[in-house]
Amino acid sequence: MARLSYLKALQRALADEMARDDTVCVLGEDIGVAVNNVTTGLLARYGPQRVVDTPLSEQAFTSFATGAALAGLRPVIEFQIPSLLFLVFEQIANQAHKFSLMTGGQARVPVTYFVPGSGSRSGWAGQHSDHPYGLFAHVGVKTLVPATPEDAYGLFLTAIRDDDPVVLFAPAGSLGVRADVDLAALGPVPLGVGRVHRAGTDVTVVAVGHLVQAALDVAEQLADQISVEVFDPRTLYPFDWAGLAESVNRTGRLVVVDDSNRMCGIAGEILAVAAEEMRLTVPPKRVTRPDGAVLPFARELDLAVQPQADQLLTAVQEVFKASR
Amino acid sequence: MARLSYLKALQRALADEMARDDTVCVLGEDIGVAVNNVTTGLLARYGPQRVVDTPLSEQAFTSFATGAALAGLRPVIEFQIPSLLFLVFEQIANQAHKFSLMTGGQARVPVTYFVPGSGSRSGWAGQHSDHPYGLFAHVGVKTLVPATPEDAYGLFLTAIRDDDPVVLFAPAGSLGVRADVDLAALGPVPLGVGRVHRAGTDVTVVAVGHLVQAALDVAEQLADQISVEVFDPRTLYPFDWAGLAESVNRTGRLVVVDDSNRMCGIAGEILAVAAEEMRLTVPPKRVTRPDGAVLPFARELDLAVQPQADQLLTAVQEVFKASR
Amino acid sequence: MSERTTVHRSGDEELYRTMRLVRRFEERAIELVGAGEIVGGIHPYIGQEAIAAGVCAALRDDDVITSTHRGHGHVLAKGADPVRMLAELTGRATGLNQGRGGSMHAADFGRGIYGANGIVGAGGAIATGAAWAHRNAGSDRVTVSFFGDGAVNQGVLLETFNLAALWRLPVLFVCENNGYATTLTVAQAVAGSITARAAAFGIPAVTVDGTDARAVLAAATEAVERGRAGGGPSFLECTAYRFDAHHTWEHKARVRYRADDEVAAGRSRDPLDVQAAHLAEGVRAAVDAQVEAVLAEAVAFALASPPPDPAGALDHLYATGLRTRNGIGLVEPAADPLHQAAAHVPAEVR
Amino acid sequence: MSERTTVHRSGDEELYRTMRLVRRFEERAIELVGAGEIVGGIHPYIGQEAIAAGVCAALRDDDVITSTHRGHGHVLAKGADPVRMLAELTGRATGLNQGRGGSMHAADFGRGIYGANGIVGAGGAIATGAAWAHRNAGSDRVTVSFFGDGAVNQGVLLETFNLAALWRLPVLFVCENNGYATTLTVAQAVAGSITARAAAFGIPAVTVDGTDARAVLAAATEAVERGRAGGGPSFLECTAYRFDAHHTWEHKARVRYRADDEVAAGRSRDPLDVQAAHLAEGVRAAVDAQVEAVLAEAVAFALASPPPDPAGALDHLYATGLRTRNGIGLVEPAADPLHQAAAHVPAEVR
Ligand SMILES: Cc1ncc(C[n+]2csc(CCOP(=O)(O)OP(=O)(O)O)c2C)c(N)n1
Ligand SMILES: Cc1ncc(C[n+]2csc(CCOP(=O)(O)OP(=O)(O)O)c2C)c(N)n1
Ligand SMILES: [Mg+2]
Ligand SMILES: [Mg+2]
Repeated sequence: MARLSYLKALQRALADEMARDDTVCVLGEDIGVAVNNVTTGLLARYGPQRVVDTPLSEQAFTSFATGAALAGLRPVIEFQIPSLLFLVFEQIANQAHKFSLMTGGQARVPVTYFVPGSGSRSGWAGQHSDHPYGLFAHVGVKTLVPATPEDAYGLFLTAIRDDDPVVLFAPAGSLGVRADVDLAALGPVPLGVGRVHRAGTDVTVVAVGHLVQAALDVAEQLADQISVEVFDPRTLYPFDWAGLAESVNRTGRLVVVDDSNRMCGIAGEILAVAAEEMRLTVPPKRVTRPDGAVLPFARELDLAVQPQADQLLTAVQEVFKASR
Repeated sequence: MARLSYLKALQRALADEMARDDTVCVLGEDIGVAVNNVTTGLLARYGPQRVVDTPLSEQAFTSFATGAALAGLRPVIEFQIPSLLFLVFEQIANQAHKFSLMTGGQARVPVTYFVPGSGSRSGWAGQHSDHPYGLFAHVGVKTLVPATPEDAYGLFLTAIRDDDPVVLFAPAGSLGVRADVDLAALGPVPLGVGRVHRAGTDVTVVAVGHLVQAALDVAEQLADQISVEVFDPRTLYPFDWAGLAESVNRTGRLVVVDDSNRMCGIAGEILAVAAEEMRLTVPPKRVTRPDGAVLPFARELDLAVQPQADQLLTAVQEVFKASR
Repeated sequence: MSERTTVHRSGDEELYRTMRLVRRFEERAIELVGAGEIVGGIHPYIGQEAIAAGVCAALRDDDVITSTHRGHGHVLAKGADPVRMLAELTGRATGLNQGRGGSMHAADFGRGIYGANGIVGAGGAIATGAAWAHRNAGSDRVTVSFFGDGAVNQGVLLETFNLAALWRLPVLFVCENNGYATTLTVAQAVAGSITARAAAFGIPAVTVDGTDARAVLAAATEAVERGRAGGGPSFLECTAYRFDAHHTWEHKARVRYRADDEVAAGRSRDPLDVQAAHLAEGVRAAVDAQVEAVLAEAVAFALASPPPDPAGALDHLYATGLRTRNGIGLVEPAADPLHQAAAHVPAEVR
Repeated sequence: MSERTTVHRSGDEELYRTMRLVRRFEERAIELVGAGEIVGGIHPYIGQEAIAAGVCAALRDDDVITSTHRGHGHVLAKGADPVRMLAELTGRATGLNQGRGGSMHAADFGRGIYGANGIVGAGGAIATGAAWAHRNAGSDRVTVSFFGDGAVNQGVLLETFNLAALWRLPVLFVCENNGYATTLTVAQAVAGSITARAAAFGIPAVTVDGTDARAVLAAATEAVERGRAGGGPSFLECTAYRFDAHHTWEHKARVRYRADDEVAAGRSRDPLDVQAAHLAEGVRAAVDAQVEAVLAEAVAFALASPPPDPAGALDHLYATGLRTRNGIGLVEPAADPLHQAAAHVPAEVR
């Protein structure tokens, strides 16, 4: 067993895929010197043909990757800021995503878009702190949010090997997470298969990304009163509805914690499907960012806008206490 | 009473606001000759200072409008295609939307973005048929989808007068809707106030945009078996949660019909809130586009991907029959 | 010009044949729009045929193009089957895209046609990325990106010029200046000149008469050869006049933005006549008859072809064959058993 | 130069004062980053002071600027109060933006400062739209958009050059070429030249020594006067060297992309020394002492100021005061009773 950090897991996944498959290439800003510590050493090893430091032309290089993918490559793009995905939304949602269907299956666009450090990085304020995974799930681009080092490794592999466009968010709050892992056992993680991090019988908590750790803490804190099951979907789209149903149909109680805007977010979708299809015994709850959230700069305000462990704890208690 | 079409209502609203307030100006492609029949006559009346035919530079002219708004104007932008909103997502979601909070209230950005003809226009295929209102609701930009001529008029007025950025979708399926209206009584429609088009006691159907007509048809068809209440939110964000609760708490049964992608769409949000806060007696349902939908070209396929009246009818019947 | 690049389409007769095919294809398509057989209308290419014909005649079969909303000319000139192309426009299962794309997305990856595109300016970066992939794979293939005068105001295309120049990629940017972006004139929309925009990035940029197929072929050949030899990108502005509507909706809802005498003057120089002047006696009529036969077959085939099965409406949504929920929340099996195998995998790169 | 435009900041002493203020502000801010008082770090402007000082000295108080992620210099040179600016950086309720914006969004609309911006290239179109609004309102105000060399590769900025040129708007584009976009050199990122990009749109474009405040002021004055007189946009490339890190995170996580001798050479021409050479004996020391006092006050004020009340975290989310749901689904009342009235309404236009 080796101690692996989430960030190192991303680094290792990319390096392993580049070694395994020479159609894998990586594009992005400042990836040559690896400012985000994911592309470390790759330029020296693979040269500028496969490791491309790009000018600040996100739209062009995103569709450039689409073209390279159509011609047979598997590009990976690193974005420095989550909101840069807003800037290339046309290129991903309207171009890359639509090629397969619109061409009647002639084309495929295996590009991975990844953001190392999504969500709030304290003090980066309104334009650098978004968590826009729900936007991609809505338009139907495969959307992955790993919460652990193993899953960071495995889902990055899966993303690169997938024949469709895939967006991978690595939350800023997860990059430092460490785990003891068997390096030899690391491998691809399938899409649409969630993971129960902690089994429980009273309340199902669905947590996304870095909030998985918060959910585990809350579960531990409540252990003597409430038996909390912590479900990590790992891939938001496609979503493991069957896996979630198995849990919710047992517990009958559901709380979702999600660091994205409330309105039309993934937490709402989960509640909706639970209401439609699962055996809820009491009304479910969600803890999210506010509607339309813009993260204010000052630390006190920034924190006040992110979902908090104590809010989750209260929500779990309320759902547990609610009468059937 | 006069016969007013939805399209003419939009035209009239814009003309009235330009006459009333000389800070209102309009920008867009081919608006001088009014290819979309909304800006008809405005160039001749107000000249190129207030009616600006723009080059195909959507990103620049969208933020240009932000700058003009910061300097005191109330720009309205016409977009020819719904997916052009993907292209300017950065400019709306990351710039215009965030100015007020990030500047601590120093700035306001009263810009209206409007799409005459959103959703499918048969035969326009994958890149011209989106209904991306959920994206704006998620990031928190005020999002309006009028369903009737009066509301098209009133909500366009409200959008233009609002001090925040507002996106207004005029579904292609609504443009031809006509109604007898008292022209003198036309006026602004408040944000966050839904409208019950048909009262009922058994099932609440929430319908968005052009699907309001479909919902009314279904209600009529079912009239002798099921008493259907048709609720039109009119503004998706902010949403009239109180108005909806009033209806759902009475009927206990809910079906949502929405012409946007299922995953993380507005229909999911409505089901989620109903599950959290309203007295549902049976599981709710929604009829939407599929997950990740791309509209195929051929008419048969295009129609198969849009929500259909018969699907709504079945859903209403199922919800009605479901046991408590 | 190397032997491999001297393709069969570059002779005077073949240039004319391509142009005639495109012209008559468009005329038949406009009829089918009127008859309700083509839903959603088209953006006719009439008047610009010499550009697609001349540029594509400079290309090899394995070269790649990206096209636009006004794409029929490019797709046909690059060698797509007009029969399957018309089946696509009429939304048939036998169409190039199995009826999933229509006029604005017609593609034929087997012939290097990476698709028409509904978003102005969107093809440039895609073309440039493909050129990069080919170059890195050691291939000497060249990519051409067609776009209109309106596209030179799109940021992503301007960004792309920089990438292509910086990395000296084998891509030819072909700007078809037909005087208008819908109703906006070039003078109203373009500060400076069109070629200056490319030249600013160090890309060799010239203007040619886009109604003269020979002139277009010559200029394109020079640019393509430069790209093939590692000389980097080129830019060609081809001037022409759009004879017909921006889009067939104009046929019903007339919008006034071009004076009648301007239109008459524009139409007076017909690129087909320009090219036919180079043909020997009798050749024009013979070619015209051949084209007529092809189109008669195309129309008959298209109209006799079955529409796609609605049960397969979501086929190909994902290249992997992933099925997600339909509009009532169910996951349906794929109607098309081939959905997993259909993707085109370029042999040269993989 | 008209009388109204000869502002108090344009003399040699005032140019130096502005530069010194910016320099010491940045140095104190870097200390506060190290001390944990400024969260999230800053992009220091050190080495580029002559650009902000020179350009803003050519402006009137009612002229408008947009700024960048590296914006402290612009904001201070345009006249924002350094005391409230530092309070903003330290996230206090007394800050320019009430602690809501921080380093990358500092704004002071009352002084025509439409804000720093976290997205590279985003300010240009905003500035140009403001210039249009002013022009249409009959005002002779001019707008300046500052951006870095990295921004000339952003599509939206290139699109904006076209709009500004087409409509002859009173906007001055100031490109601060400090040699790098984070770790990428201009040579790696820019095909052709920076000024050629603006020139392609017909915008007069010149390069000046951005370490010489007098030279910058002269060039900016010419451009601003042209804009004011209805002569349309201008473009100024100002060359300088970034003395410090791209962002203060580099102070901890050293990334190697500039050779030590390059850095030493770059730092050897200090714009403050260049400007100080024009001052009479004793003036430099006197100004330095004044600046020191201002900054001492600023630090003391900032650190003594209260942080914002978390109950008001969502204040100003909507200019209308609309309150929507918080993260647990409740609608909270506004903590700030002023939230409806605070928006800045420019008198001249409305
Ligand atoms: C980015 C974008 N903006 C607007 C449109 C709507 N639109 C379709 S074609 C067109 C005009 C294009 O003009 P040009 O590039 O000159 O090509 P042409 O139609 O003349 O062939 C417009 C505005 C679009 N499809 N994409
Ligand atoms: C559109 C965009 N892409 C990337 C970034 C991340 N980023 C912030 S500053 C910067 C470099 C900017 O370089 P330049 O424009 O030369 O300004 P400088 O930092 O040198 O002042 C980058 C890549 C961003 N903020 N916005
Ligand atoms: Mg054109
Ligand atoms: Mg720089």
